[in-house]
Amino acid sequence: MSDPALSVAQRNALLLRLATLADDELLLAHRVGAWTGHAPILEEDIALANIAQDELGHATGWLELRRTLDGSDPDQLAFSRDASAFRHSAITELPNGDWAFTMLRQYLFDAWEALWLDAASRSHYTPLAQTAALALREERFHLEHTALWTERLALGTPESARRLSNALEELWPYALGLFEPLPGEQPGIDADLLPDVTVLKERWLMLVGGHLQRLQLTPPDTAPIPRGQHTPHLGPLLAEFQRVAREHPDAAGW
Amino acid sequence: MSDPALSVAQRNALLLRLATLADDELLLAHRVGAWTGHAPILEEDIALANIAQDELGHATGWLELRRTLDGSDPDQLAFSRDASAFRHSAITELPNGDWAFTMLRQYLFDAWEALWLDAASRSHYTPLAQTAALALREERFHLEHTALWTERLALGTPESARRLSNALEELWPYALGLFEPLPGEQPGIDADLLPDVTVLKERWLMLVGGHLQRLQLTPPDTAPIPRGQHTPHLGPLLAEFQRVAREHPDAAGW
Amino acid sequence: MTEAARIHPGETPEQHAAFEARIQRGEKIEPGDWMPAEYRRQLIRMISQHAHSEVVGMLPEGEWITRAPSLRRKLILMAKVQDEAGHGQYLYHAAETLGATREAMLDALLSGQAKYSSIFNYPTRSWADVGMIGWLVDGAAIKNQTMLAGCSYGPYSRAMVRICSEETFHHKQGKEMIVTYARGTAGQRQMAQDALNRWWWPALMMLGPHDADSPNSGVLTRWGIKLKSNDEVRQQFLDEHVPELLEAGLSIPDPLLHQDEQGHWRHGPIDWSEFWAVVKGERGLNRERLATRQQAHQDGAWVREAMSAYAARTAPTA
Amino acid sequence: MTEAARIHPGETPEQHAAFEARIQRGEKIEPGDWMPAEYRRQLIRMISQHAHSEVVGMLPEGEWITRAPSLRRKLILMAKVQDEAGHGQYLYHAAETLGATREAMLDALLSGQAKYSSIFNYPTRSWADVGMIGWLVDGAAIKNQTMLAGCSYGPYSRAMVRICSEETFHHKQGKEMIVTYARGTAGQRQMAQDALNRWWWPALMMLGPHDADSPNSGVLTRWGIKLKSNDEVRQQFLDEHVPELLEAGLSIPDPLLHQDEQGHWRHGPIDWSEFWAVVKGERGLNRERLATRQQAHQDGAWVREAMSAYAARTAPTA
Repeated sequence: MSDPALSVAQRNALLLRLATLADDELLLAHRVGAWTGHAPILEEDIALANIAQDELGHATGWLELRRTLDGSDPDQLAFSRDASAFRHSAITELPNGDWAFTMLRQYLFDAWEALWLDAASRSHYTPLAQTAALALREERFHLEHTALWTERLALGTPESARRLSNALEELWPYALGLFEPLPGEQPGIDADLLPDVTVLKERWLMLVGGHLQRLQLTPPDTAPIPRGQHTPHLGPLLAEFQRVAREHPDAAGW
Repeated sequence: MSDPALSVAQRNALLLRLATLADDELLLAHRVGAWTGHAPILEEDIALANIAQDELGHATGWLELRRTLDGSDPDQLAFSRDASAFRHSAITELPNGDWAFTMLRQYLFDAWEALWLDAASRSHYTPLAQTAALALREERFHLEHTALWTERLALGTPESARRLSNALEELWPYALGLFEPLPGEQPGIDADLLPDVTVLKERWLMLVGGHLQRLQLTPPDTAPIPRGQHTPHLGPLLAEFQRVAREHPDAAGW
Repeated sequence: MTEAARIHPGETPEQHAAFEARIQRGEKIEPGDWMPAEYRRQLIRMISQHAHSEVVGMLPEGEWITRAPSLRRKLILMAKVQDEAGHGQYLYHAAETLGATREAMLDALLSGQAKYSSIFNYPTRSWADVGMIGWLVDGAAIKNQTMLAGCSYGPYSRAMVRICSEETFHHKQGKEMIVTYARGTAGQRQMAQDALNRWWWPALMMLGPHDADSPNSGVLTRWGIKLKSNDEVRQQFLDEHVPELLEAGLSIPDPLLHQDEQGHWRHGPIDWSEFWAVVKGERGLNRERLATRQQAHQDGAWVREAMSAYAARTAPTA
Repeated sequence: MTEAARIHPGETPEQHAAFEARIQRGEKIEPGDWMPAEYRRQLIRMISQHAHSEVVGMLPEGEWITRAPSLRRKLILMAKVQDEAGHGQYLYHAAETLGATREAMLDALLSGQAKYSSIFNYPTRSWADVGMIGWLVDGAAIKNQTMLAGCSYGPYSRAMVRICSEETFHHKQGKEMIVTYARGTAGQRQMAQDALNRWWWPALMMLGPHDADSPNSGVLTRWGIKLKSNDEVRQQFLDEHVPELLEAGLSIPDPLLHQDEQGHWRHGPIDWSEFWAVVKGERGLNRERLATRQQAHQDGAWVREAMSAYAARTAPTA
């Protein structure tokens, strides 16, 4: 049960994947957190704040794990990096849109994340396995919540079904992009430190595909938008996210 | 925001406190987890399983933090230590008793833990502060849940009020024991790495005392049962807890 | 076996024909829709039985929460048993959409009137049983539930979709445990093999009697509640699990097990007398399981009373 | 000021006397109990106003969730704003025990008929405002809520106990932020001082007009709803916060502030014209806050419709 000694290539593979995970969750937490106070019912203000805190907690977990590997400071990474150094998928930087868009994005992401965590909880790199097992619990609650919401919207009114279907059209290629292999990750996969995302993609398509089919939703036939391809929304997002921290570059702490 | 270089005395103080935290949560998770399938309503099977998982998650967090300080293996500590090496307070080893006992123990413990975490989230030892801030969220949900249950029982029927009052009589000296200072912790407190439990005790007495007073419950006037003083329940508890692991001492993993 | 459905007093053949036409067209029946009384009765029976199975199903694995041998396994098992409680909740809700009440359903369970899957009357003798239940019992359940996810009653179908997606995690986790132990120490291997020896036949039997002996199937098929026969589902289960178990290096306790010309795995004769003895409670832990649930219910009586008394104090008055 | 309570048609002086005797004895009034119509009316007014304050109170701080300058602060702020939503929920429930409906209360808020604390109509201009609100506004609220925790109506009293225990965390966190910034860089210090300059007087005013100008106090005191006067609560607030602010090295924007012979801190004259201008919406963000809530409500209309349509499909039929 002790950590294997890591080769340089393995350590780099871990760092690469941790960077994508942390950045995805940071940005998603940021987006979702912005709903608080503006949700359709008070109960959802609470639920979304909860999801946002969980995602932020996961981001912190990945950054802390990264700290143990390369000594980097989590806050420094979150609040002082330039856009070009972020490694998230563009799905998490898109603005919130309407409720259907927010819920569907969250559902598609939750399903990806839950499957990734499930696989990662069997990683031979024990600290990763522990962190993943803990995060998985919360992620499955999200998945349940967002699966129910997509169901409600799909089977609710013609208006809600239409909005959900539009959201699916827009989100699908971004969601597929979550499964694009990371160059440099292979040594981690070969050593059973990291899950193989191409295998996860099949499970995800079955899980998500079955749910959508039951709700009579058909995803568009489009190519994945890979990580690294960004939208014009990233600049303003980071300007907001890092605004206070950057106004006080000399601050020793907050 | 970077970690201060720790002196030997500071590092030992952290290790001491982490041991008590992890062991308290391990044993409490173990006890609470045993309710699953036996709760008064199905909704509470779910709620208690949730609390147990949170507490186990916190224990894992403290053990992982300990790993970064002394390289110890979390599973090894949980499943291979003898009773004499455990550092929990006896309040967490007591059997579950009835629903009133379980809920009141959890409430008293949650209040202590929430206040400890709140203070620890300002620790100058950043990894501890981060872990505490994340755990605090969950702990406050527990506190809300168990505060509501103690209220329901206190204001429910004469039977439920009587049972709750009996539980208070039994639990109070153990709860006070949570606040006994740890010999060796002072260097951590002096360096703002760890909260001062004597200060926390005042806050706890106000928080818990106000709640109990409102529910017309009066704690007995008894002395604290300090950490380190155990009951005959610890042996059987650990025998059960470590049973499978100890039957397979040669197992490389589970 | 496509016998005509029973027409209750107050129902007309035209109503039945229109209802069956909807099902033929693949429409879902929703709570407010007209439906034959017999359709309602059969569904309440099935759904509540299914809910009870989740609730009783917490017990055999739940015993091992206090003994799980690693932090990660303890967490995973707690989450799994919690999911079973959650599934029970979903299913009771689905049965409530047909007019059943949770209280009446629980009474029927506790008094022994209602059934639950007899698979949960087998004892869990070792830690590996937890893995084997996840792999085989949840594996079999998923086959059945995937079929039911296509059933004609909307709320049941949707509950199944949700439950299936959670069960998929349990199934993978169970398989991963057993595969690990099969490659582990001699003691772990032995524990895994012993668990397979004890759970193999019960898992095959839990998918129900052979088609020829299955009394309700005709009308359930006609009404789109049951889309595959027991033997079809069992065949799917075998074809998926046999190769995986063999690949894990375990031996399946059936000397006559073999692959036929089409590549399907065929099992040897099933000892149905044992199945029925367990269903009837002549063997296995039926009595103990019910006693445990009754005890929990009884111990919780004063708590529920306190809850009601408190709720009455804080409820709005007209 | 202990004017007799208004006796409504259908109520007798004997009923009132018995009711007031219960309160004198320190008993709690519970939802099923007899109570004067005026008592009910006043409570619904107060509790719903309090609930609305929590809901609108999410906005000024909520704006900063996306700008919090560290991971820990972002998490803490999300949890805090979430708590405010939760407090809104508790309080709406407490008002429902008196026969008010959530829908009617929300309508009254959105149409501008119902009030909420005008403190939330001040803008949050910098990140330090989040800390200052936690320290001063939550600090003042806790003083008020601790008093209300002793009030005669059971569900309100209990909601206050729960809310107070959560607010205590917010208060400590806010104070800790400001103390940190007051000791931080020049920019942080300036931000903290500027926030204090803007929030000091509003925080003092939020505890309500001077006793001499407080119209409802007499009967509220008599009925055990209000156990302390506005000026008494304000004095407690001052005596706790002034020394702590000074110790943090901040200057309080009141040249006449001083300690009297008994050691109580006395403030200079309050500009009540500003208070009333904000209450009436002539100054501050009343219009913007309501517009934001109205927008959220309107944007959510199709979602709530979809929820109802879905619930109708899955609801039990008789």
